[in-house]
Amino acid sequence: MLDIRIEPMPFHAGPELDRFTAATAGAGAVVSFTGIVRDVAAGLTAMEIEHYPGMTERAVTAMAETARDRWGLSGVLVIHRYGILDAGTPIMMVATAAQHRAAAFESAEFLMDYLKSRAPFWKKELTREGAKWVAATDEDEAALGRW
Amino acid sequence: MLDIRIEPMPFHAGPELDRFTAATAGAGAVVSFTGIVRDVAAGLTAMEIEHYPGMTERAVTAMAETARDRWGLSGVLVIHRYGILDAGTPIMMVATAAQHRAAAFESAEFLMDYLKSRAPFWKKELTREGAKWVAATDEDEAALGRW
Amino acid sequence: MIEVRYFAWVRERIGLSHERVETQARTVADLVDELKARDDDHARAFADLRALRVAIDQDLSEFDASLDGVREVAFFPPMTGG
Amino acid sequence: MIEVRYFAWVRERIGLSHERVETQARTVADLVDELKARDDDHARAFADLRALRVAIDQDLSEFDASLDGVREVAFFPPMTGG
Repeated sequence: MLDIRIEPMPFHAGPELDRFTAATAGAGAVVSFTGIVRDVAAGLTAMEIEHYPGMTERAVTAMAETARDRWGLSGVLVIHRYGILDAGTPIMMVATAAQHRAAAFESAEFLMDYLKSRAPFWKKELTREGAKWVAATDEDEAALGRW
Repeated sequence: MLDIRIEPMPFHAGPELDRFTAATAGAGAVVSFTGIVRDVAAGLTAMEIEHYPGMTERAVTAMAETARDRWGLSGVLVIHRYGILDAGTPIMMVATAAQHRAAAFESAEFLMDYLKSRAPFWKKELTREGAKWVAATDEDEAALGRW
Repeated sequence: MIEVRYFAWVRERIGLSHERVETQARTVADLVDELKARDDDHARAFADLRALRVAIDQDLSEFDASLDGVREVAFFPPMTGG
Repeated sequence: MIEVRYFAWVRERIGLSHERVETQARTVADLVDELKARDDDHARAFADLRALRVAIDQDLSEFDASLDGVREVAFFPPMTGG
């Protein structure tokens, strides 16, 4: 079961987790990750996320299929928003369901590492002083080496 | 914020995740793990979990404090049930909240590894043929070596 | 007087969840020897100490630990939670 | 005719989100050279290729990749999703 959603609307992590868990009945382990807009920059008021329509869905679906096949997952959920996101609201969510905890944890981390650096999203911080594109970090690129 | 609950009642992972996320406002990354009673043995009808009242709370609280301090977490949630649990219902849940994803993932895995082998819980599979205590695995013990 | 507690198959094999024991044992191992002498159920439960874990006053401990000032000792198989 | 798309600060620097380009360029690098010649905004956006990534027909690719049969090329900074 793959559920991939690239959409602007806010979502609610709790009901999404419950729906995902129900849809992957039989799995013994479910891991979720939720990313939330933090007040990182002083005076951050919102985050703007640009994406590449079409390529985003292709790239994220390919990542989810790779994770499903490599870890034998019974389900993968990826929700990633775009547009203007208020501080404190969720940016994105990943969930994985597997027989055992190691597969669920590893595949969720794999998906996060790939989403960070290989899915066509770009973040811009909107502060009272102005807007600033978030730079990619060496750490995020290095994280891919693990897989 | 530490929320440690050792209790017999079923819980609902979704609302727990939402409550935890709201209580750790400011964190950028929330990871959750849910363990569910699988139909592992042929004809498994339920799982019985025995625990050591008093020691369980002490041990789990100590693990949560260690994780909070080591990874600078803004919150830790641990719910672990005991008693007779029906197949398909949740056994336990861990959630961690941190500034960044690596800390949230690692601390959740640390807590799971320690809960598996160092918290005084014992699982018994109840099948149509009878009851059988689940044996500890070398893998679970070896997992502690990572930390 | 020490409160001795048993869990999981140790409890089932001995047929007791806890018992109060009058003992002069200085270590957990000494206490185990006294318990084994009680009856066949105790002897069988403690036959292989490698299959057992021990907690002293609700902290995981070792079989060579001292019982000085200890109020509660628990015996059980390796834990399988999570 | 190739559809060229720009994202994030590349889009802002060039002032266009996409443009249709008539080109005989054989590789992405050749196409970049043609685009840089268009005006100062293009030249500035493509000044340091190490700061850019390229996708060909919506798959990540490299600057030395062939444009044979390609319909869409996109230029953007390193991704920062998740």
